[in-house]
Amino acid sequence: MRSSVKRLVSATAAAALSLGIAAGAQAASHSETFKIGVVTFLSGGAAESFGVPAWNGGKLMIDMLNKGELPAPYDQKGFGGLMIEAIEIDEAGGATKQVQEFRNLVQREKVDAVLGYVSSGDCLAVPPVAEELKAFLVLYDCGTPRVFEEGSYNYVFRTAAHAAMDNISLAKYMTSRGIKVGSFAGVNQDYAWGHDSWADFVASMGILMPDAKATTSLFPKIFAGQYGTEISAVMREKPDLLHSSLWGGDLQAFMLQASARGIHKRMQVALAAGDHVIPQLGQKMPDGIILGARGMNGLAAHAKGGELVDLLWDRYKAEYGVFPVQAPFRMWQGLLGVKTAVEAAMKANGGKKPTAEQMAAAMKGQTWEAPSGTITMALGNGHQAIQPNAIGTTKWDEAAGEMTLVDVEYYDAECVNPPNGIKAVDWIKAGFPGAKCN
Amino acid sequence: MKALSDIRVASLLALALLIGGGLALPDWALFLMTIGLAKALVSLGIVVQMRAGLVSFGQGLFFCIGAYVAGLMANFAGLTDIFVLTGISVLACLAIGGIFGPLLANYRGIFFAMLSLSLSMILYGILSKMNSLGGTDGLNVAAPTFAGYAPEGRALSLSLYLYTSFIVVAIGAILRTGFDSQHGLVSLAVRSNELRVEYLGASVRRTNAINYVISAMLGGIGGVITGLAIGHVDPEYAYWTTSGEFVFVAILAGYLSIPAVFVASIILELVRSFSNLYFPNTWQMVLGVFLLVIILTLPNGLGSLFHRRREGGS
Amino acid sequence: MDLFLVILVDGLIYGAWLFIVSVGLTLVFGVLGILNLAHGSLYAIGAYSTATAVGIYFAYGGDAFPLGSYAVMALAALLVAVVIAPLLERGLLRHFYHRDEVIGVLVTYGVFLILEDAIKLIWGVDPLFVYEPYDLLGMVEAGPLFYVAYDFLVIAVSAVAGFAVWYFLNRTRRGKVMLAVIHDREMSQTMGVNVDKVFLLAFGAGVFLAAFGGALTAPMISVSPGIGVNVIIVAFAVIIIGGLGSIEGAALGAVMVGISRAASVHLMPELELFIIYFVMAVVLIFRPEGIFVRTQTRKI
Amino acid sequence: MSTSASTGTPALETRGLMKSFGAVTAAHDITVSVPERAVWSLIGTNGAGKTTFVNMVTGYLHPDQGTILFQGQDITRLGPREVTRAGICRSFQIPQLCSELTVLENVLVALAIADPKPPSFFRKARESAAEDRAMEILKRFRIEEHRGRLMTELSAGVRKLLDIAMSMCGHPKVMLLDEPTSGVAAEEKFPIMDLVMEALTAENVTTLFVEHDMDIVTRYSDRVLAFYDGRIIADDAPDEVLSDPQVQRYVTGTAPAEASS
Repeated sequence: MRSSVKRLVSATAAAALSLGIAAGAQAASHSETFKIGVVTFLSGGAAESFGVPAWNGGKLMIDMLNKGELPAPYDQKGFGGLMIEAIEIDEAGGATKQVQEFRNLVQREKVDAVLGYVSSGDCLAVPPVAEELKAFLVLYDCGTPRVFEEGSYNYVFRTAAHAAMDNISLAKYMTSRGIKVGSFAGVNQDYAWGHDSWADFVASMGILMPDAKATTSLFPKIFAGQYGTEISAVMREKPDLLHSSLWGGDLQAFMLQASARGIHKRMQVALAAGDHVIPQLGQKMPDGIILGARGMNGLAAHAKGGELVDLLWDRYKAEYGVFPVQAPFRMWQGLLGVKTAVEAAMKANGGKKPTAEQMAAAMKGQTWEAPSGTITMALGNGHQAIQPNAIGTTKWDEAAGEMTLVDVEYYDAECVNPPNGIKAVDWIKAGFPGAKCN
Repeated sequence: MKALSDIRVASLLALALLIGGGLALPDWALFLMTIGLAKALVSLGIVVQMRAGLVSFGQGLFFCIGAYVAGLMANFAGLTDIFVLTGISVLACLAIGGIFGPLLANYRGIFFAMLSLSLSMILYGILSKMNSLGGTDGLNVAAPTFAGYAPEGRALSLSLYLYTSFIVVAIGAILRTGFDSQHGLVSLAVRSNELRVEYLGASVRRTNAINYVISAMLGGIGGVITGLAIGHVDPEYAYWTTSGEFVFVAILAGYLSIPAVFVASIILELVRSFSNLYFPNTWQMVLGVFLLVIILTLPNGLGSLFHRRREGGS
Repeated sequence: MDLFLVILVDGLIYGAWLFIVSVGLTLVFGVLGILNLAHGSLYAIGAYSTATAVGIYFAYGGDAFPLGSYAVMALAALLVAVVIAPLLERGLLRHFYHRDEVIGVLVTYGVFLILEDAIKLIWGVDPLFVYEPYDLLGMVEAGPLFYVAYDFLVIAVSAVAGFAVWYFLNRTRRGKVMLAVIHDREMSQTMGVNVDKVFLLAFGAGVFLAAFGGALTAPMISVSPGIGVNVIIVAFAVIIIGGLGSIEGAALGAVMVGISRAASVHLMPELELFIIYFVMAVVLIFRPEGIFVRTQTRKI
Repeated sequence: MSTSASTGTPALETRGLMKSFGAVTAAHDITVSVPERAVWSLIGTNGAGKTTFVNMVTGYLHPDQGTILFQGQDITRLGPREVTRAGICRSFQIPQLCSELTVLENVLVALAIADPKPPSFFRKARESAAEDRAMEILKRFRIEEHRGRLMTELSAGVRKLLDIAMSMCGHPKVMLLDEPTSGVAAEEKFPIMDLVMEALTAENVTTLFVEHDMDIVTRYSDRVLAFYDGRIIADDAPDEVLSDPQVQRYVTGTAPAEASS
């Protein structure tokens, strides 16, 4: 017989069963640890350049914190004495998946804070949910300025400066190093990051080098891998400067193909976020490439030195056999930011494990010292960090057999970041009013 | 007549189960169920086409349209009423499905699959380019209101879930009657012998086009609910892997049973979510193995477990 | 150098690459009737194996005879085929020949998911580089442009590969048998063709071509996770345009896509993203089953 | 018999049909005029052009030249669906059935489609009225006991009958049967033809059937068209055609006496 009822019952049985299994499987620990969900790319194109190095740095620092191996003011074990327990989630799979996973972290795994998100799409999608769930969320990497320019949140913070800084600094570098730029072209990925970076750079150049004219701007698909045609197009244009915000495998492939065709001999190449491919490319990264690290990270930080930097630098190198690039630095400044907030909150509430509200209150407008310099939650009403930046030029050190950065220019946070309450693009177009440069 | 009342009973039962379950479930599971059911509607659209022997690898197209209708209305028209949004996206998908349906109805098998895929990839491309719509980063969607009622927190997730449950049951009932209707039977005939159907005097193209439009509307509804539940829409909704998952659910469920589609969809959500937690580095592998095992062990899908359509007469 | 020529050269270089990464896909579909979504992963595995093999080659005194690295690349691809093809074909795909084509797509989608993580488990996420073969042949100066000679090698190789496949199918006995299977499986079975063997052979060839595509590409990219994903879609488009199962079609489709893409990058970059689907749509409107169609006649 | 050919407009008429596949001529100047209620048979060796003729009349193939008239109106360019709707139905050498449906469901499909309105999304396919009509039809062809079976479970004879039964659901004016008894066990042939012819004559359907068995030809048809190499080489009453030396040479290959033994 063809009874819908019968079918339906068996169907729900199946559903209930699977749900039951799921519910049974869920973990529910309520010991006095600080549970932190860490979301970053463990697979896909952004894993190698951002996700994995960041999480490597994260694991390293969490371990050091739990052992209390960091120098003051971070010498207290874990977060204010609470052992840190991290749950890692792969960021691959799109914003929809990330919203679901975030809900699971907060509602099912009962984490005390979530630290994560490299993709700007995820950084836009998750905050409203954090707000709805009143969950403490720290965005540690993504670059889009839209997060706090379009929305305002109580429980959401970003401990890394947004991408405008990178391209402003790059433009400033041209002027301060007196690099003659009559025309410039761009090769950026065909998604928000690429488009924003190019727009910021063009705007900055418009203010700083009004005579330089932007010629062709190409937007190859992300993860395209093949850039022959774009390279030809740029070489035909013969601009003085080539701007690119490519990253990861795309940047490595582009540099291999472009340098093989001698593009760097015919024009100045400037990479907004280029530092993180140096360890892999090594000598394949030609000399004289101007590049930034989205903050005073990696080689630039190492060049400046300091107790915290040198300790982490050596431990990371010892642990993973390669020096830390920008991603671990951003993870570190995120973790230290959370630590600072948690411990400030505990000072306020008498040493109890802080609630999300208390952490948020403590995080707001907070300032702390990170390996990448002084981080200040200055923008977005104390929810968006600004940080100093550094741009340098690549030079192969024959003796040491390693790539170094020379002619490094350091920029104060207030010099390359807009003041609170004004959108980055407007600030640039207005000619950087109120910029404090030393 | 008897069968009809039979469906009525089943629907009421289903609704009771869903509501009862919903009240009992923890928040995370409630959300997972909402998403699972909403996405199941899209897969159900593929099942409608599967009954006529076609499998669309591009349902992401309508899933995405539905979601963006919600997103755009919320952002640019300040419209957040879920009933209105659902209505609009159904109409939008009806219109667009009405355009592509007759065109795609000429194609079969892998060509239909790949052509529908490329349609949704074109939408993906266009949306990625539209920086005014947030480009690849997409848009956030305001929480929905229910005819003036604007819940928050648990109340919101619960209302959303209940709304989804009602829609799911209603559509389930409608499609059951549709599957048992003349059109439904002719679709099955098309599946097994197009030539015969033409030689009996019916239009295979028309049958396929109708099914395509139906599945378009289902995709739209699934999209609008998902978009509102997630609170964010981006071009990924139209990406081929998204469509691939809908096909997976449809195949996992098989074309025999409607409840099976919803079960399959929820199971996939569970597997995905837990493999993510327990195997952050190999969750794709887990998903892949799961998929292969299902296809190997249940060639006719879950539906074949609790639905026999082989006693023909009686 | 005049724009038209640049577009032509760029288009051919890209087209050659497209062909080498898609020809295996069309061959496998033609014989096995399975549209292999894991093709991209096989391409990635080919790239990784090449990176490893060539790395070893130069680590153990390959510098004495650098050109040998090209042989190593081919061998690496061959190794991938010999190891993986029997596993997948005997172990999995053979169960689905009688099923709907779309099931085949889904099964290989599962394989794709598995391989993506398997690659990570084997090679980790750190990128590998094998630029030696890329630089070996030096550069070709053309007016304001430099081209890497390797690019032209890719054109040559994919032309040879294409011809080889064509020659095998149309001029050798085994190949003719394979064609027979393509045209009428049942018939050739009744005529005593060992279809199992033919399928394994064809799939092996397909895997080799996929891996070889990866091997050829490895020197010019950073071999890192996710390189396979995007290959699938372009390869699909190419063989849909050319007509599923048609070698000539894949060649023509690849060149069409390559040149139109080059043209759009040079003339109207904002269209680049759509160009491939645009070409596909246009072709399918006029040739619903691709340029080179095998019309299957139905007996009544 | 053949005298009735002159009265009234013919049910089916073809004028100078030409069809060739590459070098092969499948139809050369096929001109016939089939009167109402006639029962003709088409004979000829394989590849003689019989099935091509059937395919052209039913719109599966279009002739390179010539016209096809059904009750006087031109249907040359129509496709299978329109031809069927017009009133010309056919059966198939290899029965075309819906393998995933039961016998009853196959007939229900045929009935649903035969309905002048297109198949409705809201009208139940299995409503009792439809099922009753379907059962009648199955009974008429004596295959009602198979109603719940799938195609794979049916004998060749039952498949042939079901195939024809489905075609009958559209109440055709003209029916073309493509080898109705091929592949059927010898002892079943006559019972099957009896059933089919009874059903057809009951509805006054003009019938053309392709047949290799000369006993069936002589027994059921009142006129025979002998095909050879795409041409009609004989067109007359069965006895005349079968005794025609050309036919004996090219079609039956023997004297009719031996053929019948």
